[in-house]
Amino acid sequence: MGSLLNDSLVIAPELFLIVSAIILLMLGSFKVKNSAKIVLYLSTITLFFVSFLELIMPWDISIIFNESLIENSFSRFTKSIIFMSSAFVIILSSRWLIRYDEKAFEYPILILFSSLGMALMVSANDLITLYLAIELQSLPLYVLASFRRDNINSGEAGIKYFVLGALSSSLFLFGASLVYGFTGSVEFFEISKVTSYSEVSAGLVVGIVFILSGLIFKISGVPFHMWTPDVYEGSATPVTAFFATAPKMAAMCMLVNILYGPFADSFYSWQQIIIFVSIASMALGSFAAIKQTNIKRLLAYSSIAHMGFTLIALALPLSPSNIQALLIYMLIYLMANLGVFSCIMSLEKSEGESVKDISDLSGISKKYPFIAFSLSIFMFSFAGIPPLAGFFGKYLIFRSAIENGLFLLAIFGLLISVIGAYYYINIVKVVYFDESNSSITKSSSKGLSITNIACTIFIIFFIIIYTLSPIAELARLAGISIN
Amino acid sequence: MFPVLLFYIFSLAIIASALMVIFSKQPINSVLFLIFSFINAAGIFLLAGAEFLALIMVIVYVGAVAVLFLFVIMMLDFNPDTIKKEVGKHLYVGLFIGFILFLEIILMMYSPELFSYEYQIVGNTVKTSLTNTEILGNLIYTEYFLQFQISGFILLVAMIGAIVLTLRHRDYVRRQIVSDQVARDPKLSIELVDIKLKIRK
Amino acid sequence: MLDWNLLSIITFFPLLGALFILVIPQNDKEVSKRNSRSVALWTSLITFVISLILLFNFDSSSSSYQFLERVVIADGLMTYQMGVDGISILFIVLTTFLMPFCILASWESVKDRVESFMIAFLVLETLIIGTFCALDIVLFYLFFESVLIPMFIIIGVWGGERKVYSAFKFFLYTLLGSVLMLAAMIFIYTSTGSTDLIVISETLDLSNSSQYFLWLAFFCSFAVKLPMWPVHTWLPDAHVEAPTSGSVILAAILLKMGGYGFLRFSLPLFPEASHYFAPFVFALSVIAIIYTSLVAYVQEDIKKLIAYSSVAHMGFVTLGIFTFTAQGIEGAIYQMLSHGLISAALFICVGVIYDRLHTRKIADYGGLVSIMPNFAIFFMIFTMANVALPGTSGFIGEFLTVIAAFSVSKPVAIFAAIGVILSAMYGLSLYKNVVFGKITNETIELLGDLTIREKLILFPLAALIIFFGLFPAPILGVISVSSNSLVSFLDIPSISLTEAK
Amino acid sequence: MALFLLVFLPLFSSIIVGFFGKRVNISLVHIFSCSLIVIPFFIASYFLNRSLGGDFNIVLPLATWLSSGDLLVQWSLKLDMLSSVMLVVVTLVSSLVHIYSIGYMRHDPHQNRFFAYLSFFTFSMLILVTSNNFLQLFFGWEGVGLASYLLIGFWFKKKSANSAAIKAFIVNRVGDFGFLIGIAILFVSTKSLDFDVVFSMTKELSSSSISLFYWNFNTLDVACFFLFMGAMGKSAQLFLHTWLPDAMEGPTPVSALIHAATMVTAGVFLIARCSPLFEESENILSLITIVGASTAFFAATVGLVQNDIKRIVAYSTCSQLGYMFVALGSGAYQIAIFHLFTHAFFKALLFLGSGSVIHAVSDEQDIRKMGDLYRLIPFTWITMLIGTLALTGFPFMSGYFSKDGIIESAFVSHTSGHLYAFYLLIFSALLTSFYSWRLIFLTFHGKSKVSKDVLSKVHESPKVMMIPLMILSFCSIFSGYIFVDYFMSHDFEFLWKSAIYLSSDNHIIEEIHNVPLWVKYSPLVMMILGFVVSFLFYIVFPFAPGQVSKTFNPLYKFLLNKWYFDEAYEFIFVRNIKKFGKFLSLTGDKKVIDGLGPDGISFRVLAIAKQVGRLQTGYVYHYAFAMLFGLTIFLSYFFIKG
Amino acid sequence: MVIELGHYLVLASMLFTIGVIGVFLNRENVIIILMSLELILLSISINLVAFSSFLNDSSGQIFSLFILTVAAGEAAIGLAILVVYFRNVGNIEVDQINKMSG
Repeated sequence: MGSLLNDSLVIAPELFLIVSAIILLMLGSFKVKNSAKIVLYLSTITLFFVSFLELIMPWDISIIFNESLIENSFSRFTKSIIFMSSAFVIILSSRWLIRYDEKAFEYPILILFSSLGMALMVSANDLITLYLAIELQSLPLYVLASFRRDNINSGEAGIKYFVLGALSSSLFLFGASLVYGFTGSVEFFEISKVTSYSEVSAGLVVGIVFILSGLIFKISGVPFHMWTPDVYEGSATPVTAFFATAPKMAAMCMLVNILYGPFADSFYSWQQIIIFVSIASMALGSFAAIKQTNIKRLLAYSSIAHMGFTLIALALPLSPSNIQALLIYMLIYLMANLGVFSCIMSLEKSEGESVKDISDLSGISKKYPFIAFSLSIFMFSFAGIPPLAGFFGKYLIFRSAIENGLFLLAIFGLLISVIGAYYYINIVKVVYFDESNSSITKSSSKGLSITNIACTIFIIFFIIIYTLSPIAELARLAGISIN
Repeated sequence: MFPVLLFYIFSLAIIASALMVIFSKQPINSVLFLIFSFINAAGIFLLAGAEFLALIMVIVYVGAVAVLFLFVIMMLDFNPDTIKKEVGKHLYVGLFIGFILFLEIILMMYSPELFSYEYQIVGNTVKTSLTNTEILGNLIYTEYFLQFQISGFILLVAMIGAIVLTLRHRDYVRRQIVSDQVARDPKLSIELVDIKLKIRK
Repeated sequence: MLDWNLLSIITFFPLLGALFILVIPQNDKEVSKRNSRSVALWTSLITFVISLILLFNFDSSSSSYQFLERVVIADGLMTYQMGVDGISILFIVLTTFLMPFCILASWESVKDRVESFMIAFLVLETLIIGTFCALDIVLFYLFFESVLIPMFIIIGVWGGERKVYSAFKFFLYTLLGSVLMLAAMIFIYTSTGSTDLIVISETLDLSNSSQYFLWLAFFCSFAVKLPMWPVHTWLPDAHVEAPTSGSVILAAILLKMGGYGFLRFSLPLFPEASHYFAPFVFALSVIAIIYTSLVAYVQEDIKKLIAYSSVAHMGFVTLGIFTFTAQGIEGAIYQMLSHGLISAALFICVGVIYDRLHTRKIADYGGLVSIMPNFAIFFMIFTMANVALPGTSGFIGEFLTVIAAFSVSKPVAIFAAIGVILSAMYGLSLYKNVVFGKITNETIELLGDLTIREKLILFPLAALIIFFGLFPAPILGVISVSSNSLVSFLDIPSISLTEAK
Repeated sequence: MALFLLVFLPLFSSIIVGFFGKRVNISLVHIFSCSLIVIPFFIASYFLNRSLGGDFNIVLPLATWLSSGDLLVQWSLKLDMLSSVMLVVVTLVSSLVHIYSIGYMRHDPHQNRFFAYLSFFTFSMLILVTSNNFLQLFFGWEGVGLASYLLIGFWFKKKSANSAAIKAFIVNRVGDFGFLIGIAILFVSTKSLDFDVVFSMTKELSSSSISLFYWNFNTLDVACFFLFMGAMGKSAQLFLHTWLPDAMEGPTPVSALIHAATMVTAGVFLIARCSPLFEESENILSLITIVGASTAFFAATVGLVQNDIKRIVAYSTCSQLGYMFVALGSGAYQIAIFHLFTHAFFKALLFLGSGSVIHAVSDEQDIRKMGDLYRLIPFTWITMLIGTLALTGFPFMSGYFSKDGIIESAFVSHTSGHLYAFYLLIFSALLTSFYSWRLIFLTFHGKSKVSKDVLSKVHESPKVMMIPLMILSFCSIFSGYIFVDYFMSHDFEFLWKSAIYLSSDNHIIEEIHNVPLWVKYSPLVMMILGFVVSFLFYIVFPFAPGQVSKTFNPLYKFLLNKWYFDEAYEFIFVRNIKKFGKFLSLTGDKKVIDGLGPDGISFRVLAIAKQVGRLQTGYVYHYAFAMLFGLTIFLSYFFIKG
Repeated sequence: MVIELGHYLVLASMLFTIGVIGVFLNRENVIIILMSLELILLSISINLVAFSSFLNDSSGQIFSLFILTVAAGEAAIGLAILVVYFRNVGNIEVDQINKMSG
């Protein structure tokens, strides 16, 4: 049992998270006065603390729980980012949540559990753990999607998300069963051993295709993206903010883990799929977003397109710099998304209703110059205009692609990013050029403002931050630690 | 010979009832067919030597999940007759794609490696003297300890989720508050009012 | 030479001013407007002074980069490498010189969101100067492309009726051009392992076919920016809708970034490809000169006319650059600088009358000379400079490029020289219709002549245009060493009489 | 220093008057600007005197203008025989026009602007004639073009004046285009633009060839051709002449100064200046001869039927310029310059005289509405008469010497086409005489057709206008007689050695003294014939012109419409350029480039976006289907790939 | 004659296909979709068990066991969402779930 203790120490941050989630659940259930608020704050603190813990934990590789989990600098780094963005999402949600239902203490708890699932996804080292982690992450998301119980759209979002999510899990499972059958093991090390000394069998390829289909659903890559716009639109805005951030990061890292882990030797089998999904996602995300009037739908398509860009880095042979590019791109994407959502949530229609349509934002630059400014900055960053962070993300990604000789993919991505720029700057246009819509008021809280400012600074001064802070180094280490 | 026969019987029953699940008009029937297919699947599991799973299958699926389905169908008072069935051309496209998918899975899986094992099912499952249940039990509490815990959390989350979504205190539903009832004062409860009647001419 | 980081100072000083405006308390609307205007003006003036210091410390007898600064940043992502040579320094001075005028030109015409406007302008200045200083491809791209943001905002917020269309066209068109350049830059990085231009120019060794592709990728960006025919259509729209000072910056400086790009990147990095594609560029340039002149001739909108004439003038720039001769390159640079002054002046002139009459239709004007004689004089000088009358700076550039073109390809030069006739056609008919003729619009009679502020803007420009038309030596002296070294690097034997035999 | 002052005083005057003239008393402006022109005239006279006294050459370098690569151009002033003659002509006529304008423009509110323009013009012209290299010449060349543009359009409210100004500038620019190309050819071939260097390389030029549009030409011929094209534009030679008559929309002093005496002769000056080049290029010389003769003939025929007093004089100018070009083409450069010299005086006289007439009859310019004015404005009548006599070549008047010299030189020249020129010129002399006298008769004699109220206001011009007329009359009468030897005598040919180059086999100056008698007297006969016909037509039989014009109606129409040049240009160029521009703007830019480019792409993108949006039906089964469809596609890919 | 692995796999594949078809061919009510999902999970379990016994390796069965557990939780959540939706809309027709599209 000594080894169990050792193993537990390695995942101390997750254990801390579990323990506090349970304590907070109790706290909420016992209906102390203002329990919901307390849970909210404590869970934020917990997440930040856990995020910090991940950073200070030893970063050397450790394989624990009978090779069920693997901890290395990659998982540490990404988990830290995941926890942090979850924490930010809770900060963003707090105002909305307390207004919506003072007693809804379950909301942060669900986020905590979901984050736990994500953490496990990132460090899962066998198919069973991975499956369970995915489910642990997804189930709270299904619930959160339909969290606004009296809202039709929310319910619809929940149903769609659930049905399609369950279907995707099934696909993953079917693939997992085939992989198990054709390699004889569910453990990643065993699988990669089998694939490294024998030819990739057809059955294994089918398995990989199924698994990939299930996982690409999580990052909403085309053609498994269909849930995204509807779920984004239907869910409450803070929930959408959550969907757009941490789960995407977790799913992407999980893809990295699984593709470069057990399936590293079948690279040439899955590369084609990733390239296809990448191209299709970039194209569809960019095109479909153009006609959107709902801001959350637009962000949904935008995230589809961004996942397409990120997948470019995944379509390349494993190298630390590619992984670094991917991580940095995701980090920038997360920050910009958080920023955008903080902007949107700082505004509301006069009836206490949250901002829905893009046209609701018209002319806010006159009344709320800072929100308008930061929103525009995020949009320009999404569009990849220098000197904002988004440009560097794209630059790194495309540099990796070109270094590996995928010229056409890179050029396609660059060209499609111009189309994407169209709808991003369209928002800038609405914000800055259009006549002001007087019914919009500000409903900012401290948390929202802080998040907004933090994200804005990060996006504008990314190159300085990147130079001075250890982010680059951490991402590089993370890249190296993948095999 | 006998197991093979059984296998075919079970399989046929599963397939048939599965088809009925998705094509029957009444959800109730669907659930019942679902239960039937689960039971047959349990038989298949038995043939494959997974006794524990076969029993759990019956207990969990039939005893819990299917009952839950039934419960919800009863609770949600909807009339299936009003639902128009309009499948039309989509049916054939859908079936075609489904068929292609099926064919591809089958054809791809029939790769040489798979059949090089040449195992017979019966009698090969257990090497040690331990029963199937014992093996699984050992594994779950040792090797798969972590996964076991995670699945616990999943159930916890499912519980929280179900409660969050469905438990609600509606204002228009009156609840009994005993202390309030006890503290009632008749003087404050009843007011006497004189009513003047006016008769119209 | 001064040993502090003069280039960084000059680049980021305007940004400092922008920050300063940001922190000005905005309690009183009017006061804060006034404050932000004067802060912007002073910032730009000081920047100009710094740029003069830079110019005086510049050693024009050396063709190497001067005032070098180098910091490797962001984990080798790029290097912060700044430096100037004879080609770039004058663009910096031009930028810093024109900025105060832009701010003065928008002194009264911009009434709405003055603070943001000034901030946008100062940011723009930083980015433009950065573009001309950057000696690292990524850094260059960073500055080059960032310019889109403030410019987009300037056109979109303070622009005319069709501002949205124009702003989008401008933004997306230039972005589309640039992304291909980005791909090419990345490719260069992957093949040399460095983004440092100096290192690259030493180590870049490409096969001809890859040179061709890279050259085309760079060309896409610069051709759109310059703009060359047929990717010029964003320019008239952007010009027409932009506010006066936006048009000034756009025409006077932003366009030059394309020509500068050719000189800084396309030629030195891909000499073979440049030679290979020179006929293609010539063809486009000649088409630009003739085609856009004809189009300009039939425009009914003053700004559009001037915008099209800019395209035609930029045709001379590309023509000159791709002759690979000293006269051609110097002429092209001279043409860019002088067009910077002339188009700035013309747009300011248009702004002057637009502020009074709020229309850009040529037909709405007429007979201004009797009401605004001073304006008429200035406008005449600028029109004549635009027509490239000898004695104005416009002539020098065109003359040098035509001569250079003639030494390379005679038909090209002859067709380009037809531009001389056409520019007179549109230039003079514009002048006639606006300044001469009967007063068709009664409101014109109520207009006042130039205010002191306007005179203060126009006089230096006119003086410089004439001065540099008569004595181009100060400019050519700065340019010549660098351009000569570029020419000798490109190493094309100039066609002389002896060879013609 | 004197040379410097000579050139730059007018500029100074122009700037001062232009910027500060509004603020001071107008008479101060008059005195200031006139005196700053008169002083240069005296300096110029001094220089001419020196030049006539012997070989007098100065090159005064001022500053470097342009230095780029191997191109080096200096600002410098050159003085030799050619330029000193030109200086005198320019400054004299300019001074007189300045003075005349004081009276003529008395009532104009923008006088200071006018004087500024005039002075600026003078400056440009001086720069032009004193330049020592092609580029500076081009500078002056364009400067006078600009001044001409400004002055023609001086009455800016007149639409026709504006159009005329633009026409003048643009037609000139067509010539300038050629000039520029010529300069480019010379520079590319000789690596210099200085006259001396370029001229010293004539041999190399004539022995090299240049390829244009896949044709090989002799470099010298091509260079000369393009230079001549420039000269054609400035000097209103056939095909590029259309601007000159229209330029009469400007104030009359302007016509006298620019469009008679100085600017239009710049082309003549250019070719004379480039004589070392042209002299070696026989093809171009004959081209010049032919074009010149055709111009002379054409303009004379058109002059026959014009009714606008100034237009008649303008066509006459055009015609006389043709004469000068014939002289140039024949190789008799001095004679061309001589005609330029005399023509400047009598043509300025005619213009200023007609200005005086116009002034007298309340700005009426149609000679059909005049008549019998000699009684009312006798002084003007006399000056006009002198001008006419000089123009038609009345013996011993100035025109007599120079014009006869040209006709003779055309006869003796060796360039091909010289006889064509000779006969045309002889015939043109007849026409010249006819239309000149027609002008006099219709204006001053016959029945008065002036309306009553105008008639009552007819008056002689003020003194300030009369004095220039007197001086010009004097010059018109005597300049020929006095200067003929310097220009046409073999004895003084040495004066021109450094300015004009004559090839070794060019002995035209000697040869013209040995022409047959009939050649010598034919111009005179023609002149008398013209006078007689004119007298018959307009004094004896006043109905005859109408009869003739009816009889030869098509011809009359043809002439009246100036051979339909304007119409043809309008039809061929102006309208088509506009149409083409519109086409390029609307179809080319909007439809094709924008339509295929940004607008088209964005339209496509939006259409695609709409289609893509329709994929998102909102039905969960479609979503599921999409997922499985994607999965099936992936599987099929591997299935097919194997 | 023996039961070969192929038998199981074909059975599972057929079941899987039926389940999948049930998901996207269903226009009637959502509950059927949920049941179809259960069928798919069943097919996976069959796969795993079959492989497990052929490979003589228990992890397949363990996997199947966990799937069973999760499926129960999943069903609970799914039905809860369904109930929420039904309370708002009043029916659970698949055709009607398209308030959001584009």
